[in-house]
Amino acid sequence: MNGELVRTLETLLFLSPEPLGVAELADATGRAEADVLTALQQLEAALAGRGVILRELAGGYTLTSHPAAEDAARRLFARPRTPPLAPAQAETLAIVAYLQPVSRPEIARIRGVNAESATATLLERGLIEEAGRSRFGAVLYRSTPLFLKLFGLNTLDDLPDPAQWDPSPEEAGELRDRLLRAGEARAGRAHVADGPADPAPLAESR
Amino acid sequence: MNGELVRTLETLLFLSPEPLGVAELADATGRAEADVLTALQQLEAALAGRGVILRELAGGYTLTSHPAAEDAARRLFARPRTPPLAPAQAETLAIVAYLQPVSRPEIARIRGVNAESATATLLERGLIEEAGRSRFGAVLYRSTPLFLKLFGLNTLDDLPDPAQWDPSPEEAGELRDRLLRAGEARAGRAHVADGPADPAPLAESR
Amino acid sequence: MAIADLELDLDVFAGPFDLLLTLVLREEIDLLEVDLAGVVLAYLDHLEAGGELDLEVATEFLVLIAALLELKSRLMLGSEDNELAELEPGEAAEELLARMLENRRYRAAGTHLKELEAAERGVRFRSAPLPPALRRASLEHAPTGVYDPTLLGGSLVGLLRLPPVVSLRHLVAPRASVAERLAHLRGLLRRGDFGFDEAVAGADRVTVAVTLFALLELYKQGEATWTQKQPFGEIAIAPLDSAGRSSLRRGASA
Repeated sequence: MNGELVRTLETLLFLSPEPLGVAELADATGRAEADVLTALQQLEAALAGRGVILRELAGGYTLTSHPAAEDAARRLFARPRTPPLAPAQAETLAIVAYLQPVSRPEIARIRGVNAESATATLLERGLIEEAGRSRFGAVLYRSTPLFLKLFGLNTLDDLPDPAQWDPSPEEAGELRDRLLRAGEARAGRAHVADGPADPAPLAESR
Repeated sequence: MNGELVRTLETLLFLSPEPLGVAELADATGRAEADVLTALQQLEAALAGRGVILRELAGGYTLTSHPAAEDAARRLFARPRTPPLAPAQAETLAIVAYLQPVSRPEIARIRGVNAESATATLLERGLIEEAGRSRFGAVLYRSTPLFLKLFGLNTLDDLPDPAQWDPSPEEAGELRDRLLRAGEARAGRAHVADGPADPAPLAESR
Repeated sequence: MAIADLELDLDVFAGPFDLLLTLVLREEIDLLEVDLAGVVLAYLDHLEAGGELDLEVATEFLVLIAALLELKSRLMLGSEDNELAELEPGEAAEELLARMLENRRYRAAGTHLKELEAAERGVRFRSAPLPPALRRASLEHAPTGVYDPTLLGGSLVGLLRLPPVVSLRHLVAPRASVAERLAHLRGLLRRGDFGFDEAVAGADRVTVAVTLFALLELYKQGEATWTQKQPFGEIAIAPLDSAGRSSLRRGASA
């Protein structure tokens, strides 16, 4: 019955990062727009006294946090979370720290694999931030002051010189070029195990 | 009153991209952990029949969608979900989950076949991650919190004892007998074949 | 239908049989990961689906699949497993049993994980970012030096490392062609009997595999025959005369 529609709408609004229009909601639930509107009103009433609020914005309907919890939310999220960095995160952070500003396609080329989730985590933890766009329109990243503090560095010049561990110091070329070459060499063999697929990831990221 | 704590907890869980532990929630709300636990139980009850569910996953509490809305969610969010694991991938994941940290050669030894592409897929999906190196320099793997989250587990202890899938002593005995007979048959044949040049197995098959 | 066109749909490969062979020979697909039983099933399915039993095709299939099985079993029995061959039958059976049970245990555990995965199929998580006001982690509450900067230098160095061995193999692989190996084997055959090990002395894995295929070809053409006294033992190769008689008989040598 209608209780089910109310529940489904709550799930969809909960999941969506963007506001949802009545037409979209009607499409997804297979119901008439008038039914959806009625159900949205019921949902709004049902949410009274709960921790989330149904809002109507320009783009449609969305769930937002209840302002009464703002202090607790600030306490929870304002403190930087510093769990150990996973290898993929450490690699991505190292690339940004040493090469900044650097674009996401470049990070993916150097790592030889997609860097999306590691980049998102580093952004969320405030270790890196956006720094404009490249000539080709890709978002650029740089490290943040929080990054320096968490690593106990005064400036970026205090980053350890990678030359001291360099596996092939005889290789000529800038750090950036060498990283890109090594990344492409690694990606060149990464695709073979999955059968005759073409090396698409590389081509796309350029 | 407690209703306020329940509401605040719902807001925090709604906002947080990751599961939250009781200690974190107690810190953020300035309440005792026991109060938080009681309030979480109340929240779970209050959510009955609603579009979201309170779950204990990957060592913390988190809100998830109600599976009843899955069809509508699929229609709304066009992006296809990742396909289910192939058997080889599931088997590799099980070995990592139970034996972690474990190296790829060890995985290959247990599976009896190479584990390269299965490991690569699991790494890419974020279900396993590197966990240092063994004494012999092989990369070690462990499971991730994302694995727990996506497989509905709170901790690794929620995995059942794998010994439950071992065969009964009778079955094992039967297997042993069969192997023994096969071994003796092979040894016997090898002995015969040592005699004066006779048409060998391959030649016979003509 | 030619056997080359047999359509396969395996875990690691989907496409025609001859492409699978090519990729295996070029080491672009690891033979250890290929489910050969799946190939056999695909062929049986094809027969069942009304394909006529063409003896020529069936023979070709048998020869190819046997070669692949042989190659795969050689690969699976790496050097450490040769210990197994030296064990008494009783000990070997115990060792094999222990391995089988371990394998079985984690195969079942994998099935269990797939059940867990299926049970969570309809569960989704919210992926919206934090509201901007909450997003910025405040600098003054941040602890100093919780992470070690050498972690970054170390990560970067790992990324500089080139994978030299693999890229070399790719350059070498295409050099071993069946035609070239055929010529090599025919050259040896002209001098009389010889062992397979002699024919591939110092060769890499690909060349060994391609040589085996060349040998199968010679066998099919009736130019040579081969014998092997025990599994994984030496393969003795001998020329066949025009009447199809082998010179492998005692005393016969060129």
